Amino acid sequence: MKLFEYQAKEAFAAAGIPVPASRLVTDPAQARAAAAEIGLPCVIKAQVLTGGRGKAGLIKLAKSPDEVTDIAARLLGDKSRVITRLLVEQAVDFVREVYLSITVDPPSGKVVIMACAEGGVDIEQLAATAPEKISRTLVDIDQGLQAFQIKNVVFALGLAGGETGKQAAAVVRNLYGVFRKLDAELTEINPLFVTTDGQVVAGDGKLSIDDNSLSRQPGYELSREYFDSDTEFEAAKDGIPYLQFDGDISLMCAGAGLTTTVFDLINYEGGSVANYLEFGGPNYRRAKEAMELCLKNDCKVLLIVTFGTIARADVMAEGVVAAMQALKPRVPIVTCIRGTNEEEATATLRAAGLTPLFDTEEAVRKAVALAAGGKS
Amino acid sequence: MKLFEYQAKEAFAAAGIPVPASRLVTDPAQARAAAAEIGLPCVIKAQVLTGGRGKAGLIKLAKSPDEVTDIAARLLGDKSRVITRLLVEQAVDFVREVYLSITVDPPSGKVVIMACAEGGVDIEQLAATAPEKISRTLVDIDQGLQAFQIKNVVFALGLAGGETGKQAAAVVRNLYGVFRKLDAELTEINPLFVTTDGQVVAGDGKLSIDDNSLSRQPGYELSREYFDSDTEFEAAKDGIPYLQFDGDISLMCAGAGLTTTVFDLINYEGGSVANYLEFGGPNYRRAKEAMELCLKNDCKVLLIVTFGTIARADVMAEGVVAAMQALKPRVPIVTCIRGTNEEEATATLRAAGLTPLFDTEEAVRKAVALAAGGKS
Amino acid sequence: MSVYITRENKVLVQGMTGQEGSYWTKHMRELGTDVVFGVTPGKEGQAVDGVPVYHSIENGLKEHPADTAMLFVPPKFTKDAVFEALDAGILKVVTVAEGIPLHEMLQIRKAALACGAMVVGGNTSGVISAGEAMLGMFPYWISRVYTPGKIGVMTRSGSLTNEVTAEVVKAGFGLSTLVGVGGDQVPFTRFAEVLALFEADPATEAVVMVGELGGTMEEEVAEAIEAGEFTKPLVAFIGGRTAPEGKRMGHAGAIAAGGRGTAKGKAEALVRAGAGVAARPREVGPLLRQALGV
Amino acid sequence: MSVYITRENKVLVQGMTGQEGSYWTKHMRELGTDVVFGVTPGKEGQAVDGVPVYHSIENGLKEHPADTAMLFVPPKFTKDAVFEALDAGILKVVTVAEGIPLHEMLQIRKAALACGAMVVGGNTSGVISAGEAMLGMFPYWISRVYTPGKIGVMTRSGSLTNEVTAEVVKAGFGLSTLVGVGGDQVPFTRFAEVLALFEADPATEAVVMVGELGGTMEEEVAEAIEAGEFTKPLVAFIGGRTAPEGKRMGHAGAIAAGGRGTAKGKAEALVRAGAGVAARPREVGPLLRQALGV
Repeated sequence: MKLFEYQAKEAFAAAGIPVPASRLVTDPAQARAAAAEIGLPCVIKAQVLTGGRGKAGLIKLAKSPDEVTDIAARLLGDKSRVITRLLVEQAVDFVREVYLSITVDPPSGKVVIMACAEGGVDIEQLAATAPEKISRTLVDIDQGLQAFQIKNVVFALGLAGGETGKQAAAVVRNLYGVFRKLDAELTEINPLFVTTDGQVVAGDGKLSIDDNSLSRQPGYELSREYFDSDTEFEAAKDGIPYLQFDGDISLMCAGAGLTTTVFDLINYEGGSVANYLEFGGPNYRRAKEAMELCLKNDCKVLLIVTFGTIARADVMAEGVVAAMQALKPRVPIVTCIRGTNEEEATATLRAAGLTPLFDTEEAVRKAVALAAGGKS
Repeated sequence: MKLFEYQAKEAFAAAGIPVPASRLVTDPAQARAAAAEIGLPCVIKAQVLTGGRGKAGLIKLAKSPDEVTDIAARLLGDKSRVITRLLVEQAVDFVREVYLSITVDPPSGKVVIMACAEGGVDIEQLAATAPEKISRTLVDIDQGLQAFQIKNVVFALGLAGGETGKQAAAVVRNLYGVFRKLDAELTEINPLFVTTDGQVVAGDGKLSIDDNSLSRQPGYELSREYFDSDTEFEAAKDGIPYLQFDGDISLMCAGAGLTTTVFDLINYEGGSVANYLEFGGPNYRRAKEAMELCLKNDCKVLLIVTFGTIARADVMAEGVVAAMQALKPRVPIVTCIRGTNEEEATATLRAAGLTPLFDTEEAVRKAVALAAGGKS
Repeated sequence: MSVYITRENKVLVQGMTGQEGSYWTKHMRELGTDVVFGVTPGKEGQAVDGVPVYHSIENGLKEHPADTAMLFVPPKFTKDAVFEALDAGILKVVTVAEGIPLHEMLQIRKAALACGAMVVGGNTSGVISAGEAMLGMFPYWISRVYTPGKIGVMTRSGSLTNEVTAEVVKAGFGLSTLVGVGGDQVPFTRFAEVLALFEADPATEAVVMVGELGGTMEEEVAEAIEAGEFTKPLVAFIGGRTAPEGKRMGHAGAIAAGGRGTAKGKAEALVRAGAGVAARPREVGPLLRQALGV
Repeated sequence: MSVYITRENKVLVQGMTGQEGSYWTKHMRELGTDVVFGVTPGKEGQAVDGVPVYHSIENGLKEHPADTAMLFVPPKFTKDAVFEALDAGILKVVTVAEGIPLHEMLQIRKAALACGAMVVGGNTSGVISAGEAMLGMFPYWISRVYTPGKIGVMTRSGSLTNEVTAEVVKAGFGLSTLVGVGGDQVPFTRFAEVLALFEADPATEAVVMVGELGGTMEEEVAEAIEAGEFTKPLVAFIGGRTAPEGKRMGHAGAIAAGGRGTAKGKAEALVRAGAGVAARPREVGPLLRQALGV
């Protein structure tokens, strides 16, 4: 679960990591009041989960109260995306920006701290062109972060020595604490500012909590703001993996890998995907809920592909037929349901008037043709 | 640092391990009042650090107020040892006694939990005659105690299942917590009682804190009660390793292994040791403090044996001579000082009127002879 | 022949008395797996399909030597169960659990590396040596997919594996062993580690890898081939070539970000290393025939 | 020849700029030890006795390959320093620190076992290959003790080792290597592990073990001999045969309790295994001559 910047910074502050003074606001008047409290200039930051906010114009410096109101109104009124909250934050007078992040390193089974003396907006490019500039420190999660590792990270940040070095060491230690305590998948400070008077302050904050650990991380409830669309939010509440796209073919497939492959095949065949929905695994008895989600979008055809083993084909076919009868879909349905008890599944589908297919590519081509307006 | 039972039980209670109600008292009247509060029958336990208190008559059951007063008076008045504090404790109505302890396992670098379904006073004999009855669970100190290990320990205690099983599991978990939090060298509950109504209660408590970790374990100050003699207490405050015995030859040697060896050689030669004092390592410049301690006991001769490398022979010889001049020892001194700058050391000793020896056994024999009243 | 699981392995099953545990234990035994005991605390003395149950691995091992542990244990208890197995000296462990907390995944991977164990999973169907033995949840009775033969399969997926393996069978081949390393972000065993088993197995003539976007496992396989550590033909199918960056495609591990972990990058690395790379599942069979010259 | 430390080893010194560190670095180099760099955070760019100092092992290794770490670091920082060395892939580490917290001793021993490293110490003078190289704090100039030769010595003590080794030299022998495993409760390297080095070293003809009451290291040596893992003559001196139970005799590790860890029990186990056991230091020389038939 990706958190918003303001949530990351709340977690940072709670762990003793310095962050600029800020207020979370939802309208231009609040923004103006917040700026008056915090002082000008200030930075107004749209609280959205997409990256590259600076380049996208979602982070703006305001030097006067009127500018604050203007920028806030413009961001909150942005038609191209949903922005409901802004962070009004003290502008930091910095001399340097460095990069610090913590995530998992699957090959070693360790936590990896990445640090770079050159932080800021171009870190991804730096990672691609000069990866040797980013230090990687592997931390054994059972042994915990060692003093020598903190020391090495601070050297890699170029901040060793004096009060700045001590503060940087505390930030490293505390960010690791945040990572562990919140079962994070990723936490990042970019930029980590060094101010003109040698203080270290988190300029931005990323924090993503492991979905499998959410039950032991109270205080982070899913809400509409975390999703790009209403349907994605509903699917998430339902526990059904769902991604919204803007094409024609609605996927209702069982098995993540197979769904992803069907997604590819549709694109190869010149079709386009309306949504990615995976109703395998624990959800294979929930065809109705799945189909309901698929039909919420603007799709032209519903493509059902499964090759179930534990997720039994007969159960899924019965579910699909029952869902059709209940939901009366306005779009044609193409099925390619195989696996355990495939014969019973086939009979069920035929009895419901469908023409089951058994080859994934054939099913994909048929769905693409139907979406393009061709005959099935 | 070995703690008293009452301290161990305070630590247990703080960690959520059930202990019987008790009061620490220092005179018979307090004991009687405590028993009135707690209820009779109660157990009166001398707070001394020696093991086998039950067999030594230092733990007594009292059934009436007069009995409480009597027992308390008798224990506090014991001339054979120093008893200053008693624990007056609720008598536990138990159906079973089991054994649980936690210590270090040097070969594996792990913590070892020992558990036995047969607890009580004969555990050491059981360990010798039927070691297979005592289960050993090795815990990785970085990974921490795992749920399956708690389960296995509870099975080994014979307490699995029901409310008793849950309580036993909590005791195991919490005792491990005590061990880790207090940097323990050993912690032990023997007996761990199971009461008639299925509750689990710590009947006794042993807790020994690692000396090297005392600086981070506030609240445990050395006091006279922890030592068998005044001199041992003074030596400990001084940071000089010192053990009191009741023989004739006072050892003032450098190097723990060498001191232990000289101790053996004296016994082999029919002599007896007055004290074990090791003034090597960090103390090799402190001959005066060392000699002062040695002269406090009833020794007949002072034997100084060193084979120093980092602890320089010349420095130690000078220290010994200076100490002699300052303290004017009433007993003869035998020296066998060798190692780095031995020549200078020898010259220094000779100049002070001593007859330095260079062979440990020869020195030992001379000391034994002197102690026996023979000529040197 | 086969790798990882054979009829010679002595298997203990953790969580055997549960619904999934008892169901699949029966099927594992039907296929030939030698299940020697099960573990469920508090149920010592019971039996499942005639196999005795013990409170703990320690207790079971006192009467039945075992070398392999199969876990049917919920994700939140998986770390404890794996640790119990490793602590008892078991060096092969398969866990099918989906939803293991991420930090515990690291602890498991780390612990397995530290003691030289091969823990397969989580979020997998398990391992099957076709026609011989099985650990996990494979409907081995579907002959369209589980025909015995000489092709090793390693995969991050479930249904997609059936899709691809059906193509392998259609092309006239069968499977030696199929190892599902699982779809999680931290697979406890990585493709390159399975590859080493297939390299050493004389009965495996070629390997099919069913990969997808996210992580670096497929790149590690390309490196192993380039380093000469794997010398048999390998055909890969990599799902998610048209997946947008930053989207998690079903599996927890299936996400590409910052230009890393893309299916395209993986495919290119494998082609450079000389592997056959199928753009579609149905290309796997022909590529395999071509690679084996049949 | 010698074990553990030779002139070929490249040694880094942690805490080299401190008083002890700089003093003994000079002596180690005088004896022939190849000290390649030192580590003291914040002092990169300085030098001690001509040897460059770096902030971290990582930085030093970038310019100077090393395989061995010598620590002159206070006990409270020893765990961190050892972990830094192990993390950098150093597999030989010697620490002289006395007073390392007990639980951290466990962590160090465990970490060393996990990565196959041999950490010697703490509470030791170190390791010396007489006449060749040295790690620690040995006054190699005392020829009565440090004469080169063919006897391997391993010990838990300092001064007592001099006492015993002087007897070895008096009997006409010299030392190959002397390994001080230290007097702590958790020696990071155990006698039996040192024994394996001496067994493999063609230049070591016999071993003298200076043991004492407490722990099980001497019993493990007896077991290694009985198991045929050590085949050369071994002569042991065990201190503390007349020590009372329950008393800690100087060294943290020197305590016998509950009938276990007694010097007498150790001596008996060694005699049963066929080792020579000296009751007094001066018996060591004759026993050695007898065992070697000279």
